[in-house]
Amino acid sequence: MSFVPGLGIAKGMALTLRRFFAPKATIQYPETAPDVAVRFRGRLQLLYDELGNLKCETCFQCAQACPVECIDMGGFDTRGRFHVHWGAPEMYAERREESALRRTGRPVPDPAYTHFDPIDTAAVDGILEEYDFDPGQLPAILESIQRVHGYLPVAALKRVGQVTGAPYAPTYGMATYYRHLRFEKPGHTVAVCQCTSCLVAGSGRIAGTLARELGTEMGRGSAAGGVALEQLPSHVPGASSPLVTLDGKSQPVTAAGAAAWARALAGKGVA
Amino acid sequence: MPPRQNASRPTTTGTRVQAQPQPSTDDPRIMLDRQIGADLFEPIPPYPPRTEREGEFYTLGDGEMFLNVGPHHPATHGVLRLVLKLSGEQVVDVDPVLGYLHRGVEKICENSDYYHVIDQVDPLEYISSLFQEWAAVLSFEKLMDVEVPRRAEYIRVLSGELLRIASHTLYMGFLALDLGGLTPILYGFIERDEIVEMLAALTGARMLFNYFRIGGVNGDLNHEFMSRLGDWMSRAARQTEASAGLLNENEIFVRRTRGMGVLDRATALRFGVTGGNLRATGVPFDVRRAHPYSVYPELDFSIPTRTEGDSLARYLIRVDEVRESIKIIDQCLHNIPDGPVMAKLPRLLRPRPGRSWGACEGPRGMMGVYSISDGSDGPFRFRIHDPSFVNLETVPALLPGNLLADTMAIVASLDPVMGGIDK
Amino acid sequence: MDRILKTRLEARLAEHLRGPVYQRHDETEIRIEPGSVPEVLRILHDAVDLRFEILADLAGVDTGEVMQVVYHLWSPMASDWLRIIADGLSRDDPRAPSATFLWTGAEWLEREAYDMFGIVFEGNRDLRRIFMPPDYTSFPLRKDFLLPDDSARSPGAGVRHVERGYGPAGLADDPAAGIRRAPAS
Amino acid sequence: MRTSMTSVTAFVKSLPAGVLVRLSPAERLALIFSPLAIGGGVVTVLAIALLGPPFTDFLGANLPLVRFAVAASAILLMTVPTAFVLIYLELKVIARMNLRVGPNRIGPWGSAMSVVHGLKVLAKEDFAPTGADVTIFTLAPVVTYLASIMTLLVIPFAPGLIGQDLNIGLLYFFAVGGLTVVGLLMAGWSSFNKYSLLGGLRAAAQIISYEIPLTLSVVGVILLAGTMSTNRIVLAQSGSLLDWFVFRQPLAVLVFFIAATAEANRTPFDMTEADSEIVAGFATEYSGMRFGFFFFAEYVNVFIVSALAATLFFGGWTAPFNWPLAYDLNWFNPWSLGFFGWTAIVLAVLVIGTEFFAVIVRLFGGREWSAWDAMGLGFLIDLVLVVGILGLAGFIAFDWVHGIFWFMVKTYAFVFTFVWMRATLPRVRVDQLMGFAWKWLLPASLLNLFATATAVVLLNR
Repeated sequence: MSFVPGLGIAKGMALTLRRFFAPKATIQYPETAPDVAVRFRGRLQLLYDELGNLKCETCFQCAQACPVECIDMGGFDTRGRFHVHWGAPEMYAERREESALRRTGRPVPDPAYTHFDPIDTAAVDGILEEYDFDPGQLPAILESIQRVHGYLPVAALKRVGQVTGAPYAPTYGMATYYRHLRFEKPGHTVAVCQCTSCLVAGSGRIAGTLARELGTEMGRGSAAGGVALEQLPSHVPGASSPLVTLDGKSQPVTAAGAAAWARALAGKGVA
Repeated sequence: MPPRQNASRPTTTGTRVQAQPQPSTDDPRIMLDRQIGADLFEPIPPYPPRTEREGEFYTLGDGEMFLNVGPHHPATHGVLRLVLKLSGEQVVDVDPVLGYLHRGVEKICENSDYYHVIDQVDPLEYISSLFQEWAAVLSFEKLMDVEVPRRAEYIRVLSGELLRIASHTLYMGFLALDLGGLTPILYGFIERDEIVEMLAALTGARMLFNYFRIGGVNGDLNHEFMSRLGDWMSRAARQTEASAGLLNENEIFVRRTRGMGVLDRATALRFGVTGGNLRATGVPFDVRRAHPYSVYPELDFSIPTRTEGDSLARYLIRVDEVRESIKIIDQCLHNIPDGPVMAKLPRLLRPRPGRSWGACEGPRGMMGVYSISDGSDGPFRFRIHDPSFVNLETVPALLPGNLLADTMAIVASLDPVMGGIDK
Repeated sequence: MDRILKTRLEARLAEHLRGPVYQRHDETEIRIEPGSVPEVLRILHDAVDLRFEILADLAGVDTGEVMQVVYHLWSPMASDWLRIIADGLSRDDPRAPSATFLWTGAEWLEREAYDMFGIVFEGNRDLRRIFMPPDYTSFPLRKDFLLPDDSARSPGAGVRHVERGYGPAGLADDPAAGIRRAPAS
Repeated sequence: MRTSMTSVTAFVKSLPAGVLVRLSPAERLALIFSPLAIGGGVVTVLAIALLGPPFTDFLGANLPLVRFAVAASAILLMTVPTAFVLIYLELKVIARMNLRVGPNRIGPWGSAMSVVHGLKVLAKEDFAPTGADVTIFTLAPVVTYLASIMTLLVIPFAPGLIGQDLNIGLLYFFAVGGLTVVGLLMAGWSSFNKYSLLGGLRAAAQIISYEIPLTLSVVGVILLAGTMSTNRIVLAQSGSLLDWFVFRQPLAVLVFFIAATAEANRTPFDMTEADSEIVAGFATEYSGMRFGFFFFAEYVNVFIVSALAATLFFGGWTAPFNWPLAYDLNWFNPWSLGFFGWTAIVLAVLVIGTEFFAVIVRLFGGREWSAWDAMGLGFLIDLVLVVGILGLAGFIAFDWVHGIFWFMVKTYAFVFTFVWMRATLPRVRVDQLMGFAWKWLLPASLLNLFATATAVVLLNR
């Protein structure tokens, strides 16, 4: 405070008068785009690649990392296998509520399991016991489960998460990472070659007929135990055209007999 | 808890209205309805006093009245509610009522794992969230014996001091706003916006940064941040001085803050006040010097103190601290070493059972975190000590005797942030 | 780690310590009986070679078996944070002496510990709930707290009482239904 | 209204089917409303013919009354646009001082913002809180508004342009202006809200305290001018710049300005509506147009005290220097041109001017201007030019035009200062405010009065 009364006020008035003529700080939003930093992560969005395909692989990492658990996911994974779901109810059931319950020693209700096919968890429990409930041993645990069941049932993965405390998302991610681990009961795969010579021999019509008869689509993953229809990546050297394989073995299928063959395949009860 | 009969309107002076027994009902909701209807126009709680102090407060003396300020008063900071007992315009007593923003963050943190705790504590001190992260991270690092790379420590100091300046400029603006000045708050926001945009280039967010990690920080310095920082540094000192000049010498401002809400040294220590509010009373307690952490021992800066302990001193301490912070940022930019910004850590953190206390100096005082590990992947107990909570506690001691007009000015000079207070 | 502090503490507080002085990083920890809290705090605050003048924090802890009250102190004479754990409060009726006689600021911290854990601090003049509503019945940070059960016990659950209290005009006062008309102005 | 709508509907129904469908919307509108317009015109003409002579006789017999009624209506109507301008000015000036842009979306440079504010206030729900004294609650804004605008009656805007040249003009001003506080007190008391009550009481205390230095500071001017008529005070200052009372009464100007700030409840003395302390003071419980009245009254008050300051100390409508170019336009009789002459002039000025500027725009503007755009712009330029020339001619020729000009310049300089202070200063406290009034302003104004009286006695007599 100066000795001259009112000097401070006068200085302030002078400052505001100077600022009256100074350039303004306002950003006029729709006309001027805001200068958003490259790292800014304030916007949640799904990215598309240059071909217009969704880049999201349904890996759950974002849903798992979300602190307020607001991300709710569903869809097919990249291998087109089955509809998976990660949302608030499961999140609460698996991580928040249960961990709270576990610490109190109360029984844990598990409504999260109802929409998965239940399995007999005795075998899974035995395996986990064997590995000392250690989430560090997950690859070995998953292999053992697959050895027992022939595939990895979702309920078994949930059980693993529930007992060891390993979150579902990394467990699932690990299971999708290794090619030898699978989520479906081993079924039958019919593959149709689409090379030039086979197309000339009618493999296009064969593929259409098979898709219609088997009730599936080209490239679409099969339901558990069903028949999957795929495209052979390349023609097997030395095989005749048109080339159709069943579980890797070539079959004598012609364009005319494809429907009958497909009905026979279904009738044999391989499904 | 017998419900009370409908009190007469308006303010009843004299003794408390005696509770009339009502026919009891089994439904507690109906009971609550009755109680709430009883004193709709008075902030008197509809139940008998729980403690002696509450009973004493809610009994009106001669010529006194209650005034309920908040939780949606235009000048309360956040959702603070103050029940004032007034005699004319003079405050006789005050009862702060908290909890309107209580979210149970401690409980949420106890049910999260260590990685998640960091972004759960962000919205506590929403004006300076990096410091709350810092306290949590300090505590966890001690719990897990993690060595933090020096570059990461420098980046933490750099971003922290930037945010301290942003917080202080906002404080000056809000203090002026509560005294009726319209302009300083906008200058403060302009200043803060530059810093916050800068931090957005570094951390990816403008307010809830979620930037510090156990064992380092999430992401190294980048060109965008550095260029913005360079622009800002070239005019920071001049700009802050100019904006502060609007208030520092203003006779009206000085007359309204000098001698207001005086907190003397002994009282401040007894209340456990920390930060600028304590340094304004003459105690040079600053965690950065009193209990050094990070790379602060290597940096050259001073701890400004004043002895008056009034609102003006608290304000001027902040002005000085802004200058010191600019000095620290300058040194950080010159001394920052190369190297990694994250320590090598496993994906799943399971520290051994133990306890640790981490504290850092936020813009409002000492931010503390006490965490207990039971060997699992999340803290067993996570205790947050917020400086605003203790600073606000002095309000019942500071306000009595002052006028209603000064109530908000004194509260604003203590700089409470309700997000941190209510947890 | 401050070795000198350890020897001083052992010398001054020998008869109160419930275990060895534990030191790790920049923290020194002692355990005492809840009953000896006032005496220990007074010694720590007043002794010329200790001078723990700032109460950094006061926290309640529920370990699942017992309750604790944890104090953190700071002194210009020591380079460590001092942690005092008043251990062994019963979970059924946790009671501890208040620290407000020394630090007025402990009042709200104790109110918070009471609100969250139900620890009763004897000597605190204003021990009421601070965050939770006054009609709340349980203590949320206890380990036996479970959200759906306990919040359902709150009388306010699911009722917008203000609307309910003032029903449409013309309805007679009916205490049984909880409907009351607006008070006459 | 209902009957007219019914007749319109009947008329529409009587039209042959399919007529309306083929017409454009504007044509439909014209078709529907032209009979109404014709009918209305006939009725009006008949009414004028029959009722006109007795009416004009009555008016001619009561000329002072008519003059008063017209002036009062004009003042009443003037307050609303004045308040709009002031509100816009405040929004814009404070924004610029805050390094913001301010309103810029509605109208050119956001100038219609305050109009929209007014419409919003009209559209809002208007309610009285439970427990309020509804009669007084409703009456309070009216009292405040009327009390403040009634003072405009004695403000001389220009030579001859004054509502009523009372010989006790200043006394009237302060007496009626003091009634504002009654409205504020009524509002504060009747709202049944403690904040309102505090605001009302603060208003009463503050305004009554500042009335005294305000009035006393003006007494010096009355002594110098020897009259209380505002018009004659202005006349006493006519002449050169040095005849203004600001140079003879510098202390009084300071006291008057500070007291007027408090009187108009402006920052730094806006105790009555201190939002950080008592929410909105007496206006806390008001909404809708009742709040709008308070709002308008506040801004009209600012205009009034500015106008009074300009009138009393800064020469009112007199120019700061003798106007060198003033000349007489009496040689020119506008009626001599006749109807066709005027039409020709207007057409020539508008059409030729528009074409002229359009050609210039096309020549210098380049290819991006289409012919119609250039015509539009040319018309605008032409219009601005014509209005400017006419205004300048009026300014030179008619004393009331340049009287208004100088009066408004001076008044708005004060208005700008008030807004500027609001943008800069924090609020003083209640007790400091009262202390300042009684300990500093009152002695200062008394000293000024004493010195002036002594000087008048010594120098003149």
